[in-house]
Amino acid sequence: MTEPLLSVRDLRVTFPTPQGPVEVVKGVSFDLGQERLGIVGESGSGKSMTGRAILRLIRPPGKVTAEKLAFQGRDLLSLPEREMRALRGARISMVMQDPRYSLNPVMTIGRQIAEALRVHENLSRSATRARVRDMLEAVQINDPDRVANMYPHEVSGGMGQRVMIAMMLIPEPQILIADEPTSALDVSVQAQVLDLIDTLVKDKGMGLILISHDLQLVARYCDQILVMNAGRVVERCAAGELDKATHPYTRGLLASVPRMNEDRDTLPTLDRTAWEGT
Amino acid sequence: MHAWLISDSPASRLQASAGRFYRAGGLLLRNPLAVAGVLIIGLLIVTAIFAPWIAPESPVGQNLSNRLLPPSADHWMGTDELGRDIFSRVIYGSRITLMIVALVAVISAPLGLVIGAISGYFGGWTDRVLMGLTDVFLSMPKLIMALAFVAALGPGIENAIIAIAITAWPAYARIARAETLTFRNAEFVSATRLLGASHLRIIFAHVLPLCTSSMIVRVTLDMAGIILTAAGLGFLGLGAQPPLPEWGAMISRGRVFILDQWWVATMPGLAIILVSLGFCFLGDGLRDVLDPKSAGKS
Amino acid sequence: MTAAISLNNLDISYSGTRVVEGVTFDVAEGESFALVGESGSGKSTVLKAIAGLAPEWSGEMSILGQPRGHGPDKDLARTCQMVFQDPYGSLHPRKTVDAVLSEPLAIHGLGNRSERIEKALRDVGLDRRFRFRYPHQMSGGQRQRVAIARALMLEPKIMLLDEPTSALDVSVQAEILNLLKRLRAEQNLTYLLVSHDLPVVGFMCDRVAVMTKGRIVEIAPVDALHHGDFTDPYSRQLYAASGG
Amino acid sequence: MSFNPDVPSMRLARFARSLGGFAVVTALTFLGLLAITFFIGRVVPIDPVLAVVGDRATNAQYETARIAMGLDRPLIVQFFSYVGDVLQGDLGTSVSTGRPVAQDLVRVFPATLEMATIGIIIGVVLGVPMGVYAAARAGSWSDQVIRVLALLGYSVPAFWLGLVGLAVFYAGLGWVGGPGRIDVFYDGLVEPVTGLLLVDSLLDGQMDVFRNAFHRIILPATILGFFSLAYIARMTRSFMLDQLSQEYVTTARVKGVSETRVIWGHAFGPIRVPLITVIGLSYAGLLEGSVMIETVFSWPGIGNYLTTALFNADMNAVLGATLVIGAVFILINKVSDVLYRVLDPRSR
Amino acid sequence: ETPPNLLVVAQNIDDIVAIDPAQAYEFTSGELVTNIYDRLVQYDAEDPTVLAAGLASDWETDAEAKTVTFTLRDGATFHSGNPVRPEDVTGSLARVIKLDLTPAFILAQLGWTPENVDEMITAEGNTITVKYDGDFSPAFVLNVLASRPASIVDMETVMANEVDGDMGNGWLNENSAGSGPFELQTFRPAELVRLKANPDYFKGAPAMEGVILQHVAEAATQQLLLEQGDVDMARNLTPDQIAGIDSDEIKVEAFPQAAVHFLSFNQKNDALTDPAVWEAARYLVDYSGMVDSFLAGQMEIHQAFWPKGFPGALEDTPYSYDPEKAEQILEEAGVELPITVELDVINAAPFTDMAQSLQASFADAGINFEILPGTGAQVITKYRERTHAAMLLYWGPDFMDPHSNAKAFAYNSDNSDENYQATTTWRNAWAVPDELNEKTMAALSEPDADARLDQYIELQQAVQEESPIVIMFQAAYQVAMDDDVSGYVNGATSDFVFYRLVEKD
Ligand SMILES: Nc1ncnc2c1ncn2[C@@H]1O[C@H](COP(=O)(O)OP(=O)(O)OP(=O)(O)O)[C@@H](O)[C@H]1O
Ligand SMILES: Nc1ncnc2c1ncn2[C@@H]1O[C@H](COP(=O)(O)OP(=O)(O)OP(=O)(O)O)[C@@H](O)[C@H]1O
Ligand SMILES: [Mg+2]
Ligand SMILES: [Mg+2]
Repeated sequence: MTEPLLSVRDLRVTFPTPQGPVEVVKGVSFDLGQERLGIVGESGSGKSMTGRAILRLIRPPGKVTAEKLAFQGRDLLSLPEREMRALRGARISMVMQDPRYSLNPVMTIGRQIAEALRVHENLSRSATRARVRDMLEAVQINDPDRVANMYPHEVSGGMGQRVMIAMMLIPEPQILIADEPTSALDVSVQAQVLDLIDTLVKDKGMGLILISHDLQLVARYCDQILVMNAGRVVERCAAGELDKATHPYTRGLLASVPRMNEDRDTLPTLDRTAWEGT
Repeated sequence: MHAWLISDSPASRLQASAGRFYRAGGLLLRNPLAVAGVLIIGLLIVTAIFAPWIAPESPVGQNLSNRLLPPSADHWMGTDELGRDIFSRVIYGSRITLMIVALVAVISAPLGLVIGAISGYFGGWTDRVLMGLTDVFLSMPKLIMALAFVAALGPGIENAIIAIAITAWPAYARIARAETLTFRNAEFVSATRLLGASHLRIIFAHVLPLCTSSMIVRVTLDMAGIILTAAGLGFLGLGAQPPLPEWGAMISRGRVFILDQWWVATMPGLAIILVSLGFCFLGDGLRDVLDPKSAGKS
Repeated sequence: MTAAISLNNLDISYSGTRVVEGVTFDVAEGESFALVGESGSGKSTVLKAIAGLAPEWSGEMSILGQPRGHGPDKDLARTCQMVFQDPYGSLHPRKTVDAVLSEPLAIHGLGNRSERIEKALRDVGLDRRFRFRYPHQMSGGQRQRVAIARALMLEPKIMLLDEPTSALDVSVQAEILNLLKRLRAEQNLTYLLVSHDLPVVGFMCDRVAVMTKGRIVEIAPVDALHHGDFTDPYSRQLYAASGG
Repeated sequence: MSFNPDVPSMRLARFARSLGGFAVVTALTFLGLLAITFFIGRVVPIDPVLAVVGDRATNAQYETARIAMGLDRPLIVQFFSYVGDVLQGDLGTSVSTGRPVAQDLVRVFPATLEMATIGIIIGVVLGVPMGVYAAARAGSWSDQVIRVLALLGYSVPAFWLGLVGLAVFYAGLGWVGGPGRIDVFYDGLVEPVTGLLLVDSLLDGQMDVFRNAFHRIILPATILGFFSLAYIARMTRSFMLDQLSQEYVTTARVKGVSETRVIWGHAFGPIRVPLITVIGLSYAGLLEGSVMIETVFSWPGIGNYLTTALFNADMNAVLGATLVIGAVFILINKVSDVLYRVLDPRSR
Repeated sequence: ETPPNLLVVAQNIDDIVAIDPAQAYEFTSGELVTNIYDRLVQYDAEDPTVLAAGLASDWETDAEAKTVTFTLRDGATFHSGNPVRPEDVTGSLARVIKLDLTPAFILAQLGWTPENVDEMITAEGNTITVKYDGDFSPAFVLNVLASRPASIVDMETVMANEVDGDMGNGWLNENSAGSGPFELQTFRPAELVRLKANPDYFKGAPAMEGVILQHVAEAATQQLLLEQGDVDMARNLTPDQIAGIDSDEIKVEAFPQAAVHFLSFNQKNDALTDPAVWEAARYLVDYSGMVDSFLAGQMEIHQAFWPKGFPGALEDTPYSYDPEKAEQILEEAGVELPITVELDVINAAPFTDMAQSLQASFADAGINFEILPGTGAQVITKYRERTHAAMLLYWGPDFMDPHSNAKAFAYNSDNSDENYQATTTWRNAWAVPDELNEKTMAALSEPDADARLDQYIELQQAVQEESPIVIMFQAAYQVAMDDDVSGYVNGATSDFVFYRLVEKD
């Protein structure tokens, strides 16, 4: 691995609250090359905030600080907003968590995807349309022309997620942050979509950050895994070695998932006193 | 005390609700406009309570030889066409304004709230009938309707207030209905019904409390309009009976002097603007604090 | 022994559109019965109909031998309660836990409120200090415990559970599932559980009914999950997709 | 995802049904409107006969007039005979102007319409960008200035502002024309076609008249505009704040879209719908006629007409004007409904 | 700036209901009728206190035969170009009686009814003979014939526009058909009246080519318009505004008016029936306080029912503000105090101010007024029904004869509820003593002019001394106008407002 695409050191995100400032990301560090990094952790552990902080999407009064936050050696935190905009989408893009709220309700899906393309590339109308169409097909949407003319409320949650992915992949970014990209998909479509992303990583050398709380899924699709809890990375390991994880939190998470052929009488639960949690 | 109030595991109902108010109050006080609003309304209330001690003269005492004097050390806001001290009248007028505000808030907000909640909760024909009625009231010009009611009920500030209250409820009913619709199918309503609760209980104990915060916001914002409607009635010569120092009536009477004795109409006008602004500020602040949708935004 | 819940040829519609057709099953007293199936197949609808929240139904329905009427009623409340899917939506946002839990007592005129509430909180494993908190001061798992406590206030025999853990993440899900299991053992409750998560069903239930498109296609003992011996093609498909 | 392609005939049937329903609801609303107005009018302690016969008429004259006005009949009969007349297009005769109400309304309503329209245009053209700007810079000093300005619009008594405006801009600076719709010596130069002086004078090519009328309408319309601006800017700001905190706005930013486009191209889209309601309500409010502005500016509009009529218990005029205002209200509501459908794909 | 040949007047004209002389009964419509129509005899612009020749060049009265014979002027024409014929005169007068609209009662006093009117008024050649029925002083009869409803309309034009037997009433309310100095060009209610000069007027064409009455309700707005020079004349300024005018280009002219302002007590209210209360009230009005302040220039102290400046007026003002005396009167009579009653008042300046002043001064003696402001129509409605307690109002004569007011203030022969009368006495339920009633009727028929006036003085004294009516003021009318306007004539009532002689230089 040469110079990493993205390098994060001691990333912190703080929100002021009536009870004083609250750190929701407490010093996260990692490097991302042309590889697949998974971030897992329970709800509220700061996964999404980490992703957003990288793109500088934390809105005031939230504050982001980091010892280092560099994309291909360029410091993202000090970049002027205009250059940051050029970077967003084209170089780093992010699949947002909830497609129901993350798509503009009064714009057709086609236009929203086309916009992502048009912001960064100057293409003719027909070329744009063709690209949009191809992209929709690539994310397993059967009737791309029809779907392109639909509004977000007309598509199901699963379709919305695929549209979101299409929109973020169309400018061919170098890094894709995917925040729970497949939670609304049924099992078979989920596999196809993740395979598509996988291909892009392999062929185009894209870096991927896959955020999820589904441990099995992350283990299957990633190279490296970060386990987050309460804003901290509590464990990092190679994907294959997830079942050898040592941190009690990780072990607890793994154990508390019921199995199909369940024979335990009670499920083991996390003993939150074992580490300082919320 | 502070710790007791902000505790996130209160030990009693009292502490829980005190804490809620404390937190909301704290948020409110961190909002500069809201603070301005609170101060102005506080001033209004204090003025109204202590009017006899603040006002240098009687609000009705005439002195025809002191007519239309400009503001001076003796008469801070000058005197009016009957030689009365405008400052004293404005001070006493705060009582009437406060009464208008309080009574309208007590009459029309609850009326609108209940009608809207019933309409939204039951839906169907109840909704259609009640909303039809609301629409009818809504599509009548407000001031005209108030005028008609005042004319029908007879002059007098109480009747004017009732008239204004009657014109003000439809807007609240609309809001309450819209809000009720958003959670009439909420699971907590279903859950309560499963516990065997009656419709009335659900409406009054569950639905109404949820509408109140946006209603309070709306009512405070509308207060400006209500004060102005009252002033409008005064402008048209209805509403308060002379010599009551009602601000609208004062402006109305002063308007013929506006070119030569500007203070007669302007001083009560400024009082109206100040108090209206106070309510607007407070309402805006409350919206920031209470309205969950916009919470956290300035 | 009479069945706790007995449905016979139940059809349910929403404003004229029929969404559930010919559902028939019995749940024995003390049994834990699961309804699984794809999204939109009518699982929740069946529960709602039993609870009286979906009044447009025809067929026969009885609870502990008593035929059901069409609306929610006070008597039913004492025998049968429901826990909803969304812990965020099922608690009134402006009421403390204490207020939520005392409401059923007030409706039914039961005394000893304070003790009962404390006991309920203990039962669902919530500390006393939660008693005067508002929902927004609690996590999803804690809220779901409150919802369960509310359902238990009237000491019902039957609990209708509509995806009680699907909005929670795995670590919390485990806690709630354990809790439900424990309560059932302690209070000899009958469960009718809706879920689309087969492993959860495997952990919780004795029998499982598979629904698709408003119909029950198969009722099987829970062992079927261990071996995957379903007969209906849809059930097999569901089993396969769930990684079985 | 299933689609239910509308069969044309079905769509037509649905349309007809919705139209029928609309007609019934509208008719009932009107009836309610009339009934309430009518009965209020009848309990008002003002004797409508007096306006006709004057205060010194003899008893015989008084009785004759009362019977001629139909006031001897039971209230309910009076009401239904009134409704019957209205259905035949007869709004009756105003006792305070002595003319047919319909003719009066044709005269006074355009005056209000003209002023209200310019007012709302000012309110929208300035208020919407102000609200959007304030929301985009929430918390900044410009936001605070806009907020306070908007709140002032809620708080200033209209008649006071009107008089001060006249004193400053007309008498003091001479920037605008005085009260009234037009200089009296331009009066009658253009043939009323629409009743809107600005339009009529343009149609007629009389630029002098147009300029004069414009000079006179601009101040009252601006004051009305200020009030609607206040409301519109406030609501725009708050809608916009809602939208700007939505996830899809972040999505747009993730795509690298410029801030201007994020605001106008994305966040503004969904607020058009509620904004239309706000603007519609505000416009309807202006079309009721502001009695106070109309009085101060000697504007022969419907607000003034209605008030005068009410003061004389001139029920035909009151009912007629209420009908017009109610119709405007319903019309505007309907138009915003239609715009809703056009602008918000979710409501189609 | 206004054009030199056009007079622009800012005025509140929203009182106009009808402008047909047979129906017109409002102040502003009276002005219009005066300027558009002529009567046989009329009070005219040159001197509005003198009865002058109108369309009749000559007339003779015969008290014995109860007739007046008029000779019609030669060469007078209507605006339409039609000559003024004797048929127009008889037709116009008969029309008023037959239509029987409000002002008809003025003419009907002469004993005319729809049945007999065609016999009572007859034409022969160039003369018109008018008969009347009743013991009337000829002066009274002529005054009646000079009143507003006696205006002569162009019967040919009017009847051509008859609709449903309305004798052209509908048409005449939107158009004019007169012979006067001006012709109605435009009338838009509560907006504008435009009059066009009649170049062929028999007394000579008016100097102005036209007069425009622009409706401006706000007094402050009127002032602005006048100061800007956008109108030549402002008709409704308040005394304080007038006092504040300091421009050289604006002058103010004052015209005494016939209207008297009074405070009256409804005798149906028990607390107000004691004559001691009536008398005390006369000492509780701060006459000079008001007249020297907010009424300055707008009213004069006047305490009798017939306005001064007119023959027969009683000009004594024996009462002044004297609260001690009032208290003494009340005490001596043993009146139970305090008295608290409602005082109805029209909610406009200066009435509310007057009411507040009365409220303050009466309160000292233990008579408390609760002021009930209302619209004019509201107040009158209550007054008609006799449900008020105290009333602050004014009265203007219907026509310029003392009887018009004597009947209103000193005559009430039947105080029963059924016998509705539009008089101040009946409306306040004051049963006038028989002696006074008889005196009123005697004065009406007194043929000797001077003796007649003396009788009216006596009547006024009686009412001044003992009646539940406290007459306080006589109105004056102040008109502010551009300095270069001259020749505006404003007589004692709105029937005597003349634009004919106005000039601008
Ligand atoms: N505006 C804010 N102010 C204060 N705290 C916030 C704000 N936004 C988010 N947080 C807190 O930040 C923490 C991390 O949130 P984040 O969205 O990153 O969680 P997550 O790991 O993505 O969870 P999930 O799996 O539910 O998406 C949460 O505890 C949340 O409550
Ligand atoms: N209130 C309602 N009005 C009309 N149709 C409804 C209503 N609620 C549900 N439906 C429809 O009834 C069908 C069954 O819905 P139901 O909620 O029972 O499904 P479910 O099996 O619980 O699905 P999920 O797993 O998504 O909760 C669906 O097609 C749904 O669209
Ligand atoms: Mg997240
Ligand atoms: Mg469901």
